[in-house]
Amino acid sequence: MTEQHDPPVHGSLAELREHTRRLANDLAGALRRVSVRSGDTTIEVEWQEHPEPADGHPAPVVASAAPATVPTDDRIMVCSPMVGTVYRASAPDAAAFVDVGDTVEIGQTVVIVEAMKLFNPITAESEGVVAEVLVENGQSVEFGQPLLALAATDGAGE
Amino acid sequence: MTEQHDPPVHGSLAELREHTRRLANDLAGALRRVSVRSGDTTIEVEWQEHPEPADGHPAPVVASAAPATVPTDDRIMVCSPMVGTVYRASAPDAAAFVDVGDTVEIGQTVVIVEAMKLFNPITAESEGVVAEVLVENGQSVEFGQPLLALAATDGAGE
Amino acid sequence: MTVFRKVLIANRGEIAVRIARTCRELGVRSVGVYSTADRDPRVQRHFDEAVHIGPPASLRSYQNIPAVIEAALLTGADAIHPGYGFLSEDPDFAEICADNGLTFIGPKPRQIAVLGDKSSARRLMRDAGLPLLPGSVEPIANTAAATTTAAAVGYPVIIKAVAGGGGKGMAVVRTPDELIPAYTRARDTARSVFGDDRVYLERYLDRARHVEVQVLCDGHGNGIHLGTRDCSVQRRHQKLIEEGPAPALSTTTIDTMSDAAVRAALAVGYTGVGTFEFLVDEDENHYFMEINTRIQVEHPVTEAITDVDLVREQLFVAAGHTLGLTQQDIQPRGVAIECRVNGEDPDRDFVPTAGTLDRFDPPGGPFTRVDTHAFTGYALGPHYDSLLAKVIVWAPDREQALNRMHRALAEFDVAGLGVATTIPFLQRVLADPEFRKAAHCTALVPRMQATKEAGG
Amino acid sequence: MTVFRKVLIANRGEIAVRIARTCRELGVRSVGVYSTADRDPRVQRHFDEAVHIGPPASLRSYQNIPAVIEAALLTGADAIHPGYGFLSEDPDFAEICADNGLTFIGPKPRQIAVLGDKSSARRLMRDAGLPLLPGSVEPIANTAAATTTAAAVGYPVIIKAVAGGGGKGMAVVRTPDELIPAYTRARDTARSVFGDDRVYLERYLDRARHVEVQVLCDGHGNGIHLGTRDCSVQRRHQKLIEEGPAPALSTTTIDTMSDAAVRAALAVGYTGVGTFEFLVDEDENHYFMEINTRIQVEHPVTEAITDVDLVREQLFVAAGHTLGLTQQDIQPRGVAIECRVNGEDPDRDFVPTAGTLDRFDPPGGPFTRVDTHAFTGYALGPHYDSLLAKVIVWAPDREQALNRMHRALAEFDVAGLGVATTIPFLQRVLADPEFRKAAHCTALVPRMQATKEAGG
Repeated sequence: MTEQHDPPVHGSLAELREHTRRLANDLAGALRRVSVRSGDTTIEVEWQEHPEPADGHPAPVVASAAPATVPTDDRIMVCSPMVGTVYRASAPDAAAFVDVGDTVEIGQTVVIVEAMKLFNPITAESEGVVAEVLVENGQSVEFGQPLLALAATDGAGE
Repeated sequence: MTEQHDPPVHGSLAELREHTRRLANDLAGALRRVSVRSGDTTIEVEWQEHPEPADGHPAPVVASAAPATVPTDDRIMVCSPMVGTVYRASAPDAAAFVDVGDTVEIGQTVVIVEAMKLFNPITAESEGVVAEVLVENGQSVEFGQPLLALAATDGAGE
Repeated sequence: MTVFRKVLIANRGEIAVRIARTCRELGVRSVGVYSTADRDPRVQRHFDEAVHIGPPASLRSYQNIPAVIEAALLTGADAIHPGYGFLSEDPDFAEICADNGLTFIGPKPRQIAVLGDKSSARRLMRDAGLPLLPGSVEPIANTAAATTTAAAVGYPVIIKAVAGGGGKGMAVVRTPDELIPAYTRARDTARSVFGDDRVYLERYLDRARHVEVQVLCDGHGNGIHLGTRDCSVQRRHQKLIEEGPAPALSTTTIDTMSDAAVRAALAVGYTGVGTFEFLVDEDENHYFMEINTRIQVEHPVTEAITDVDLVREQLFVAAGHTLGLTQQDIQPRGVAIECRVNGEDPDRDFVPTAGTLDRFDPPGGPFTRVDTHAFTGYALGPHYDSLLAKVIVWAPDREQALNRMHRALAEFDVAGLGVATTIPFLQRVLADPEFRKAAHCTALVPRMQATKEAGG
Repeated sequence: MTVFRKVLIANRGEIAVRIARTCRELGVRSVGVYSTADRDPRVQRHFDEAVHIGPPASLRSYQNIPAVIEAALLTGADAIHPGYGFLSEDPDFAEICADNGLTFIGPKPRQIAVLGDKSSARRLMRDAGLPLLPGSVEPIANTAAATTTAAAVGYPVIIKAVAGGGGKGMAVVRTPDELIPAYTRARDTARSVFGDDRVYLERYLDRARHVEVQVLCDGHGNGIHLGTRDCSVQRRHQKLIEEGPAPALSTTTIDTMSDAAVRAALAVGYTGVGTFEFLVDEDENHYFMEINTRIQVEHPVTEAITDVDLVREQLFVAAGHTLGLTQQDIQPRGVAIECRVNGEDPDRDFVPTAGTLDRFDPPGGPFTRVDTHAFTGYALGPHYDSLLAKVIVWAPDREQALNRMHRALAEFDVAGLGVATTIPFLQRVLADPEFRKAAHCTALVPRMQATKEAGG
């Protein structure tokens, strides 16, 4: 903070920049604009109007219920409605309910989540093509955890 | 950070920056814009519209020393450099050192502040006309408390 | 002395943080659970891991047994601490924990069931020698029985739901002509609220103190008490201020109640921490009311006067250890007071408020403890009870403790758009002459509110 | 029992808040003073009124006697509490207080003067029966005397300034050929730093603990001790962690030191709180070092194990009351530990850091106390010492206390651009095997720093 630790600055633009930096850091309060001119050299800085809180924590989100289907960008996430264990097939040796590239329809079972020995079929709430499978067979999932990403089929977005 | 540790500033830009910093930090209240120009060197600073934290506390200002003279708007404040008791005259039956409308010169005693039985003459550091007397005879004052407001005389601003 | 490897805390708010603290001090890993409403990571920082178990509605998250059990199993927890409220007094939950190989940190399911049922609890405790208020031990079967019993015990009487709690389903009857309508209404209410229309009837005390005894029993037949607490400062059966030991009672009364509580707990084979609630009248007659089979909100009062970490003791006892403390080790010193700082507006009949806390600077300094999950930037939401922080102070005597609490609340800075707290009301209670001389009873807060409304 | 009407607190930071708390609890009005650097009104909220006394430089504000005295007179204070540091051990200030009709809360000016001078303090304490390290009681007049004395006490020896403190002006000499240059340098340093070139010389102990005894005396010839504290965890004579009672010492040693300290205090007519510092070697021989004639940073350790509010006792004794406590009342229980959380960067040789605290969430919960003047949004500046907060925990035994402190520091969330704290280093000390078994001495921190630099 003390002046004597500041490095020496030379040259008109570098000097101007260094002076601008020091000045901005020395001033209290939220700055909006700083302009420094010396001869025909000018530096202008403007800050955004509403800075984010400095701690970087996101504002808490108060969601009202568990979305089973969450659109993200152009992909639709199928999320787990409960804590449990995911099974991608109806039996250890059976084929997976769905795989990448499959087209799913509304109401179609995409995985099973087991909780307290109950097997709960998780069904798609929109139609689409499986773009990514985000869980492995036997994996634990939390409430709200994404299971599959679907890409909208033509017209599914309408 | 205290005045006595600050290195002397030389050269027009460094000097201007240092004056800008001191000025901004010395001023009370939330600033909106400060502009300082000397010859072809200019510094301008603007603050954001709502610099106060939400709780209403002003951002702490790191002032570098006790300003004995603080300009506010177009008035110049003469402030107390110590905790003590103000006397406006040299004796109970004497005339006040200055009154509203009087013109004061640099170095002229405007009040006395008594601390620990020592009578300290407080002198004007700029010339001007007494616009307002902000303390009463015998009043207690804190460090930095405004005593008088001076209006700049013609040419005093240059 | 090993306890558990990993404990899941099936709760939220200050009590979840409280339990996590003791876990960390014991080297036990903690698993927090949270609903979508509580997903701020700053709340989760007290836990070693945390599982998102459901949406804000507590029935689908904190009271959702499958979600809690699954979270425990998936994280490899070996025990579940239920805190207070939510699943803490649910015998089915305790049973399901056991079925899944998880230790429920609390009494056995059977004890929770029989002691949670007020009718069976009263019978058991009467048989164990605790004095009951004059009234019916068994449910009142019909209006004729109601009339006979009320006449025998004498008016005023109070009708209570066997399955009740928190003041719901209670009715005070002052004259015989009010009895039958009140009885009928009480059964109707009990049926709709608790799904159980059994009610009982007992003498109503107009000027009574709420005094409770903290007990602690292991699974090996050892039990002690940890002194008394007075919780008479209540608003609609919600405690606002608690203190220990109970003031203005003779040592004889305190000792009699405390010893009787331990004897009764041991007689029914109770394990863990438990609270025996009594009503005490102006002549220091005391009457057993009910047992809380879990850690209480106000447990720090007891911790401050006895030097015992009650959550630590809970964990050890639940892990099967023999009590390390004897009755001789418990020598309560001084006076402790707890104030509950709720996010409620005392000027608008204690309506819960919500908003983000722009400032949250809790008190500190000598002999001052704060238990809270909040912090500057915390979003107080509308989903759960509004307890924001508990402030607990200790001092050598009651007057110093009251002055210390006044100081602590005065420096507690909570501010946020739309947020109000109970602090101003708590300060009014602390300044009340009747409260200061410990001459108050459960009628204190209603009297203060009436005074305020009357323009006081 | 009346104390004062209004007390001016001639200090800043956590100790000013600490003193204001006890004032408020006693119904004594408090006057804070602040420099321009401390003018944030949120710091001032703990005081009933506050006076702006000067610019940031402490010589012109907190150490500015006229400003402090004037502030007391103008606000109508009847006493001044000096806290620690600043004017607290300045006999002139104590004298000027008296001259202006203000009670200085501390010993008499004469006591401060003779006990602050290490030479006269050593002579007085030797006469009062306290053991001194082999060495010179009187200042060493010349190089010949230095050589003779060093040879007599045996190497290594340490040269200290009579007017010294805080580790300044000390030099350890291990061999005779280093003696004369070190002696000359020490006198030069002492002259330039303290304006007093007197030095003395004593045996240097390589493996010593720093153990101190807290005493409390009234103005009527009554005095007690309040147990011991170990402050061996030091970096360049700055204490980082303190605990009480001093661990790994026999009861005999503790009792001998404590009783001797009280006897010596009474022998010199001491009044108020005072701390007798000793060095204790591996054979539990103990040697008197110096007396601190003021409240100590680490006083909460003693408060936690004795239940005594030391600032309250200071006020009562300063107001002329007879001690309300007898030695019999002091029965230290359990173990208390204090960690000093400084705004310093342990990775950059503890350089002080500065910046605004975007987050400041202190720990809480069972048996945990925090003393701090900081809060979220506080601007930590470069002007004063960097103590941000003191965390004090209590537990029935040392292991639990260490675990509790580890937990408390783990949950202490301090963040701000450019701000670092000593928390990570404190956690390293808490985990150090030597420290955990209380086998450490004042060489602990230098050893840990050397280990770290060696790539450990």
